Amino acid sequence: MNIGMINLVLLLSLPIVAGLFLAAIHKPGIALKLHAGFAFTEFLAALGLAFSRPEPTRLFMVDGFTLCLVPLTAFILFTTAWFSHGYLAHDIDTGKIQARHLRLWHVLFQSMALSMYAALVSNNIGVMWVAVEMATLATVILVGFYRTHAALEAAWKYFLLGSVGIALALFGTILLYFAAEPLLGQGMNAMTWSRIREVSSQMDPRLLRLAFVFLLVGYGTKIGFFPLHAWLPDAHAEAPSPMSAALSGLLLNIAFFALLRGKMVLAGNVAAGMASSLLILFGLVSLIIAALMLLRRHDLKRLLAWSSIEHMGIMGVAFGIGGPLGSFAGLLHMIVHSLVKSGLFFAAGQTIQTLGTQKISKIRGLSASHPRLAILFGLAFLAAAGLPPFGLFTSEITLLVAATGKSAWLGLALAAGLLIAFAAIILKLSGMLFGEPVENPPPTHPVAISSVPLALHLAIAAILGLFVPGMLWGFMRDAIAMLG
Amino acid sequence: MNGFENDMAHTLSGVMLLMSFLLLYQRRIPGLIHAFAIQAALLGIAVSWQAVMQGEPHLFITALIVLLFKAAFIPIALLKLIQRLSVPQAVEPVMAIGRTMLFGIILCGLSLAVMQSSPQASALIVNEKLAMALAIVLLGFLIMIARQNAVAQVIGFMSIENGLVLAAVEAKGMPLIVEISVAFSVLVALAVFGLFMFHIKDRFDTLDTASLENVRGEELP
Amino acid sequence: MEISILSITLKTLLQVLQAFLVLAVAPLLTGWVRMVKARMLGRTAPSLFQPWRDIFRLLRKETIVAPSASRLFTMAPTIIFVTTWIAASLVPTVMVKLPLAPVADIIALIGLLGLSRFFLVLAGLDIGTSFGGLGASREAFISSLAEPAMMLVIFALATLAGSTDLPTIATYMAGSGGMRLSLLFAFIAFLMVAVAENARIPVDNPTTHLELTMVHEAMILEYSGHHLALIELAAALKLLLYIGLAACLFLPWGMALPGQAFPYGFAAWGAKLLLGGAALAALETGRAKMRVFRVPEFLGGALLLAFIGLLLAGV
Amino acid sequence: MHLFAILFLVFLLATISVAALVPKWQRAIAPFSLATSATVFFWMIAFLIKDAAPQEISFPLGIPSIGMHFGLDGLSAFFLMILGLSGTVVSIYALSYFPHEKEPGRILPFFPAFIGAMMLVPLARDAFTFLLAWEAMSILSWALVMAHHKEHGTQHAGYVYLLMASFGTFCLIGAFALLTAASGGLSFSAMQGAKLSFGTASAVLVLALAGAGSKAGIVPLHVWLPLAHPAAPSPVSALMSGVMTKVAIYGFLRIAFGLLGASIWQWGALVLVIGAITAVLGVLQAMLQNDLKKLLAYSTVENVGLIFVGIGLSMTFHASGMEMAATLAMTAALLHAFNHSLFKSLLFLGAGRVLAATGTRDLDKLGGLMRGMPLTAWTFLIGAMAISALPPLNGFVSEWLLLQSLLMGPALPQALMKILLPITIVSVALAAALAAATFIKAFGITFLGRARSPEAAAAKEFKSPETTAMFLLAGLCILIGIIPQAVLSLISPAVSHMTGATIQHFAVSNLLFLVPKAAGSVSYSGIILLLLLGLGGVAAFALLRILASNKTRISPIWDCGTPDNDTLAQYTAGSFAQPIRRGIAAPLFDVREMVDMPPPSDMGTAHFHLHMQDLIWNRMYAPISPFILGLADRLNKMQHRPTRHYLMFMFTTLIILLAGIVLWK
Repeated sequence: MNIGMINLVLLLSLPIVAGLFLAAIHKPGIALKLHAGFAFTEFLAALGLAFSRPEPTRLFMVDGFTLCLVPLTAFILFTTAWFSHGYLAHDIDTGKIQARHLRLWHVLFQSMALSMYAALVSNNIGVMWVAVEMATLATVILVGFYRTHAALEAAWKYFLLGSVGIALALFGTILLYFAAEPLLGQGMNAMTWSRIREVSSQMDPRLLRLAFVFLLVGYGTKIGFFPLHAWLPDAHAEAPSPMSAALSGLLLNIAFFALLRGKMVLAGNVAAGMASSLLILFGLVSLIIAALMLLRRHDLKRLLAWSSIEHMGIMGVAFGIGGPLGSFAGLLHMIVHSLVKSGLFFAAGQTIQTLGTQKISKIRGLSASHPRLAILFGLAFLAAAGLPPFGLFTSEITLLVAATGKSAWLGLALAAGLLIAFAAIILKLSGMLFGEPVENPPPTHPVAISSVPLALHLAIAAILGLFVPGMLWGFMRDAIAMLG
Repeated sequence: MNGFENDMAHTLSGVMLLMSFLLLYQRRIPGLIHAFAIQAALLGIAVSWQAVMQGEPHLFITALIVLLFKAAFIPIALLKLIQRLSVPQAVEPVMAIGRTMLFGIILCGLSLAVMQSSPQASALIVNEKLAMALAIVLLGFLIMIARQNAVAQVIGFMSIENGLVLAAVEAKGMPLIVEISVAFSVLVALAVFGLFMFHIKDRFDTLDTASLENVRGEELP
Repeated sequence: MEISILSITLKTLLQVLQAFLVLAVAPLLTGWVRMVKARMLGRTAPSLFQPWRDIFRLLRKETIVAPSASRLFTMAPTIIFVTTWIAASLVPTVMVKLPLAPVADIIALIGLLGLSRFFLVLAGLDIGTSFGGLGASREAFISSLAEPAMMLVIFALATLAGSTDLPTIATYMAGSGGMRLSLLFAFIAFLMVAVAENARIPVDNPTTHLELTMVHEAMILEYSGHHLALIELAAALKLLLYIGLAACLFLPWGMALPGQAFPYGFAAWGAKLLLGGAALAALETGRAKMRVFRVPEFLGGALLLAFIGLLLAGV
Repeated sequence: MHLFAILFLVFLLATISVAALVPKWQRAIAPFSLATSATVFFWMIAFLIKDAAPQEISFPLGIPSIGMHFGLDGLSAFFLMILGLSGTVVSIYALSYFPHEKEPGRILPFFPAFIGAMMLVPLARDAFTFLLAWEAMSILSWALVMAHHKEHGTQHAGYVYLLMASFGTFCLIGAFALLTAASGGLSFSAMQGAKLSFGTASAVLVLALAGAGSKAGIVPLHVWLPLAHPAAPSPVSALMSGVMTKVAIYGFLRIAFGLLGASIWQWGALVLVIGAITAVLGVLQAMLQNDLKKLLAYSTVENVGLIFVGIGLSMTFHASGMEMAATLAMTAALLHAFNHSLFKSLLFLGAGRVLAATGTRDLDKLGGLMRGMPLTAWTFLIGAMAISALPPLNGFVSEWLLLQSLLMGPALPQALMKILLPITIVSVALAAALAAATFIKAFGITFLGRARSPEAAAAKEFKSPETTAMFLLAGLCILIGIIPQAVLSLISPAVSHMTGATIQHFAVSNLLFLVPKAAGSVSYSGIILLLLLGLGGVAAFALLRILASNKTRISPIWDCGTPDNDTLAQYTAGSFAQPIRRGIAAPLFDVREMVDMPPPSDMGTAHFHLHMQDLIWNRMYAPISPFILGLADRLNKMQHRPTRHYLMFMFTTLIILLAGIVLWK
């Protein structure tokens, strides 16, 4: 067992240990701190994985694409845990959640973490599906955690749509097996992703197309592509903010990751063309519709949720275009969007607790009333709007160049979508940051949320916009080569 | 694998598809539940048949789960739920039954067409089975959207799952089926649990899903 | 340029002479116009030297300044006078090539006049009276139409002559220029602009103080004494400049080319001034002043003619 | 390596903003940006005078497979020189301006970074770096515009600005993307060799014109400019109007000449026409403004139009093989760009002082400031004269050069140009004349006459770095006006980079005379002209001494015998503009004036109604927002549906895709 394997085992077992351990801790203060500590150890394990990775097995594999996302996921889970320290404490103070439910929270949170890690390191399309399904289950309950009528309803909607999506993805997975089985023989080989990819050029393109359609509609529901997106705004708006952050920043990525594993299989096949076209189509439609919908949002968290749909659309186009530029843009966008969007939800959570409202019309003049919060809040929004120096700027420019290179009309449509989205985000941001502040009742309990997680996210997003470290670039190159 | 074994599997799938149509046809909730139970039982038999045919004993576990959980436990639980709520037992069809049936037939045609378009040299029959599984999945989906009733929706969902399990067991030698079906059962359980939670906890007096959708979007400013 | 002290001194002297020549002649020209006008109306004409007398009278008088006047108000007359004077002395009169011709071409000349007007209009605004503002506003309006028209005339000429250098144009016109349709249009436009720029009937009336019709006079209402003298002198210089410009640009015959003796030049220049003045007087006698808001049509006409001239010149 | 040091400086400038977070260090911001800007300025002067060889450098940053490339050549250095100079002067102004700003925390962090970002643009040598700097420049200036966020209209201004900036950036991205698609690289050196079809190249040019032009303020993409420039704090307005528009012009030149080679005359014609329209509409709008800073902003639009006229001419000449004319036109354009950066900064700084002293930019509340603020007034006057293109100041020189290059137009072979040139000439002449009228109004109404409000009457000024900055600029306006030849050697490296020649190739200007074309053809000497004016002044003074009585008496206003002591009886900004509004602007702005007179016996007041609309805004921009919002509203209905419908969406999607598979070949 080499070090890589130890890292992998650690990564997958730590959440279990943490979940079991935290299930036994009754005191919220300690539990919240411990939770952050556990998340940090997971992050360390994930980092370790980046430095020494195990040999692929039939169940697990760590490649460049995995490593683009594993440390990121672990990092965001860690910062989310850090953020929830202050956030949930305030929720307990104000009675929005009960202290005894915190144990459930931690268990579910860790099982979500586990399933996400499992999905990322899986080398088996079945395991990956199970992992994504588990993640869905855990998050459904977390989304409904406030148990208000709205929250339960959002959770139910999420559950229903997500389950159907998951079911369709399973059908796609089975079809993939069907396509691989004649070449790789019955049994585990035909479900081992790395093996499937090796023989993909000889697979029946029609069966692959069919499989991809199911994967696209299935995982696409979890990604939030329009018109499969309906659960997403509700779930993000009603979930506790740390959960919204994890949903937008991580879970969507995981679903995208699963879909892209499918696309990588197709990359070597003549069916690749259809996969690319469909991704571009879904991406573009999602982008443009979400951009328009952003204009009419009145709720801060729904705004952010729609912005996630928009960004997923951008990634869809990027990965659909593919090639060195397109895939790079997609990967960078994926990474930075996770950081920025989860950061934005941190900022939103803090704002909502401070002002006691999540209605955009009630948030005004933040830069005058809460200057320190406003700086980070504004920066996060600007980052999400794709302004420099944050990484989304880099990825969007690269993408636009790649898109225009493919077809000038595609570039034009993309630019139109991006411009509308930009207009909407800035319109809302400007109203929230500037002008005379609205008189909101002061919070009944002090809000003690650390700004460090958000600042960290923004700093990394900014660095990635200007400089992609050599190691990450190495991982990305692997992934780009596979994405085709 | 000889002809008879295939024919048997084929027949079972065919009957399951028929049950899907029956599900579409039901106007009353108990009827719906009964039809589903039968479909689940048929699935259990089909899985067992595959277990025998492929010589894969672990498939029996799947069969057992299907039979116990879906063909027995869930239908009973649902029937109890309905009795306790004593709500009107009619399914509120959003789409006229006849039209739904017609649409279902089109869906069957579509699944056949999709599968025919991929004639893998070795496995024409497999394709046909897959087509039936796909048709069951699509019909389950159709139930979910054509009936505005929470029980009907859950049953539609479970019917989708039946199709999936059928497809999975028919894939020769597909590993992890057990794990997948267990995972799926959890989903189903959660669905039923969700139903209970909503309808018993809040004492709704109807199963019309419209009551689940008060807070559909966001409030205006 | 030859570096010889003698030639430099000679040239400087020549230029200084030219400057004082135009200064001396300008009020006489104004007097001449008034004389001809009076004759045409059947009145007894004032002396040719009356403008000079007026100027000296004003110089001797006490200067009155309003309390709200700023430094600009007292400086403006000098600036207006000096710029107009310099501009006027840069226009070739008796000979084509003045020593200082390379300093300013015709565009720069128009620029100098613009500078003078800039201060004139500002002076009109300075005291803060309604009449001053009225005059300033109208003057700004008139000049913003007249200047483009003037520029087009210049371009029409320059396109033909290949340069905006005054001697070059004059030489060209005296030589191969001759009659061209484009020049006719340009000339008419030039005359219209000249009338407007000099505040003459039918655009403005230099002798009126009727409130609603004043333009130029309204701006200088508050001036008196030596301020007014300078402004009157500048107005006279401007008239001379325009008639001189017309003579130099459109009717350069008789001017002394480089190397030629210039007695004939003198005669030709004098004749042209007399003729121009008489023509102006005739025009002013024959026509009535138009309403202020008819002026854009008038100047628009000039602009159009100049434009046609330019089109014809370019093709 | 020089370039590296410059980059380091610029980087320092861009990151010093962190210091502004520490209150104690805030005071160091302005001196720091002063020092760095001045260093860049002198460095660039040295670079340009030496006509040093271009330099390039690249770093493994940005997009990893491409990296970030930087470079310095004549064109970049010239614009960096402008940036350095304005940065220096505005920083001097800021030394005493920032301390009395209400919320310095909203300006200080962004101020040096803004200068730094602008400096980065000319240094960029690949599309990514260029766009990064460009967008950073936009966003930082937006932050600065939002500094006075509570003032009415600022939010709208900032929003429109950022949107238009973003639009421009997208256009530029499109231009670069097309170039990249043809050349396979994002770096400028790769793009230069790209083989483009006429259609693609023209698309690139139009996109570049729209992208850079929207930032520069060409009509009809200028709408943000008169909103945003005035809303910013005055030193920032000075930077935005004075130099950010120049950076935009640099961007256009870099693409049109540097990357495309400006090889097609139709492009020049397009730029020429747009420039002419911009100049006339800009100045007309300026004339009609009652807000001092808005007036200045619109005048920026006009000047940008003039610069684009020069560029368009140069492109046309260049494409037609007329190198001398192309060089002359480009020299005129660049000189005007430089000049405009000087006098527009000067005017905005002056407006800033007026605003600070009186609290208003409304011309109808100003007046008579020459008494209380003579230093500001005189420097402002010089700026106003320079921008009105009056000799012997610098504005005249550049317009003179522009007219001289226009005069070479008849030699162009294209038939279209025969009609475009006269139109351009009319436009340029009209713009120049109207500019003079506009600045008479700006200066006259603000500084002359009697105070129209108590604040204006009480306005005072003190000597401070602010006046120093304004004197510096005014001095430069005069200096360049009288010896423009000195600046030519700074412009030549930039011009030769584009047209392959400098005007010194064709005719040698000496210390006294500016000779733009062949020797002996036409010349201008600002210094002798100034000398003559001085001599004439001395002569006049002497004559007055000898001949005049020189007795002066202060006495009440005469005003034709009907003096009105009410200061409101003075001409206002609106009434000053009335003849032009009626006579020239009426059809373009749908001007309608109505007077409600009371009935004959009624002693009540009469009311004057002025109806005026910006047709460009109302026809082009105003409909966009309802259209998009209408679309959004229609889509929004999808939000409020039962879950079943959402399932139906999924189902339909799936069915359509399956059907698609069946039909897929």
